[in-house]
Amino acid sequence: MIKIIDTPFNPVIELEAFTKANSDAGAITSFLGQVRGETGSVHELYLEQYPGVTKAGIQDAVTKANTRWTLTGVVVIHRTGAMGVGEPIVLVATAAIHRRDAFLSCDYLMDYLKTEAVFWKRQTGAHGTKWIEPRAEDYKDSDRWDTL
Amino acid sequence: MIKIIDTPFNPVIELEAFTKANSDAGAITSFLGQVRGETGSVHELYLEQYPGVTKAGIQDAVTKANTRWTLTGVVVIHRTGAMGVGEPIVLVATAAIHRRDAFLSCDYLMDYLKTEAVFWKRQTGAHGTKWIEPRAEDYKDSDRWDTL
Amino acid sequence: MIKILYFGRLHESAGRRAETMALPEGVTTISALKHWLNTAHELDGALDDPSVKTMINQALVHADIPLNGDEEIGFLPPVGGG
Amino acid sequence: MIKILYFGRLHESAGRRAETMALPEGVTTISALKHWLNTAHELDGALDDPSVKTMINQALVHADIPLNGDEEIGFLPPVGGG
Repeated sequence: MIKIIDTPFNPVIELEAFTKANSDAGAITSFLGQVRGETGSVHELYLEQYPGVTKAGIQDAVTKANTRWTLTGVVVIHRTGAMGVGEPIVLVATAAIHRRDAFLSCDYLMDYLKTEAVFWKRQTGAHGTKWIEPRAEDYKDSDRWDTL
Repeated sequence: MIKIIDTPFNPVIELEAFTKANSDAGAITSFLGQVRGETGSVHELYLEQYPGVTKAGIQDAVTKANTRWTLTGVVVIHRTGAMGVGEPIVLVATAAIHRRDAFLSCDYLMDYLKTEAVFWKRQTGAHGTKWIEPRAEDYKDSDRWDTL
Repeated sequence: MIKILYFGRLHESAGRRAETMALPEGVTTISALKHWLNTAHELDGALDDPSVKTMINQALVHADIPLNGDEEIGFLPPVGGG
Repeated sequence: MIKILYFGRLHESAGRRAETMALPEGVTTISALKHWLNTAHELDGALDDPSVKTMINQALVHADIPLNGDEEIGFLPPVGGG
């Protein structure tokens, strides 16, 4: 299930539903990304999507993950709009029979979401407002998967 | 925080507390292990610890994780005693400023818990009761960390 | 009517997130439309920047495609993930 | 008194998880105790199996350590994680 929403979500409630739906999975890995304070300098993160295109890209990454690993369930929830420090941005959870499949697929999907997903990101902080470009470090993470 | 308990725990409630305590972390990775049905053949999993020794070993792994990665929080909850199919066995959650630190430390701790932790495991299923030896696959996972 | 969408920093440059219009007179291809919009919105050539991708009906285009006048056209600065 | 703990499959072989006893007469080291227990509980040498580790006061021992008679002694089959 893929949800892109412009209002706050509760990651714990989402994980509870996912865990219930995958109670026979054996292994569930989740990742929660929250807005970081960056030593107090960030006040707001704003994310913009291209409705349709952004979701299709995530769906494609989920399909690739399902092809590469044996999964019993995947959930991706991604916020858009304006978020304050500490607010959830993204939740990815993967369920599998085997632990490695759950870990690797969750890691893979997060790399996609943090580097290639169709989002534009604007940060407002003590030094004003700026659009954020991808970090070289994120590209390196994503490159890891080409050699698997 | 490390808890070894012989009664069922609710991973969602534990994760909620952990998430609240780490709301400025940026990245939270969690892994939940549940008793697998193995196509209906397992009825019960029984885990035995050596009180004191088992926890000291986990504490040592957590200390190593804290040395290797920059973490803002770690929680390990491990069941002992008799568990039915679908019951939570283990929950590990790690919080960090950066995504890679959260993923790698959670993966590392799970490898420790699944291969080296001081537990004895007895499985009861359609074919009777047997004590489980470590799988070669698990040792391979654990070996990965020696080369990092 | 064509629908034009400006994403990320482009919506600030263009002063709008979206606009709907008939194809301007004499504009029959995507490259001609980009040229027209660069001028009309004083974008200083931003739409021609090689880092800006163009989608027609939500599919990336690289060549100079003819337009019917009923397309959804998106202009995408580099995406950086969420 | 010494406290002896049998873990995993050993508690089934020994028919008990734990026992408390005075050091048997003539038994002054861990290897002598293992020999005595193997016989007393008909363990068929299970405690001497190289895969079985011995802990004295929760620390692994490899050598033949003298016993005071007040230790906690654990016999641990191979651990397999949780």
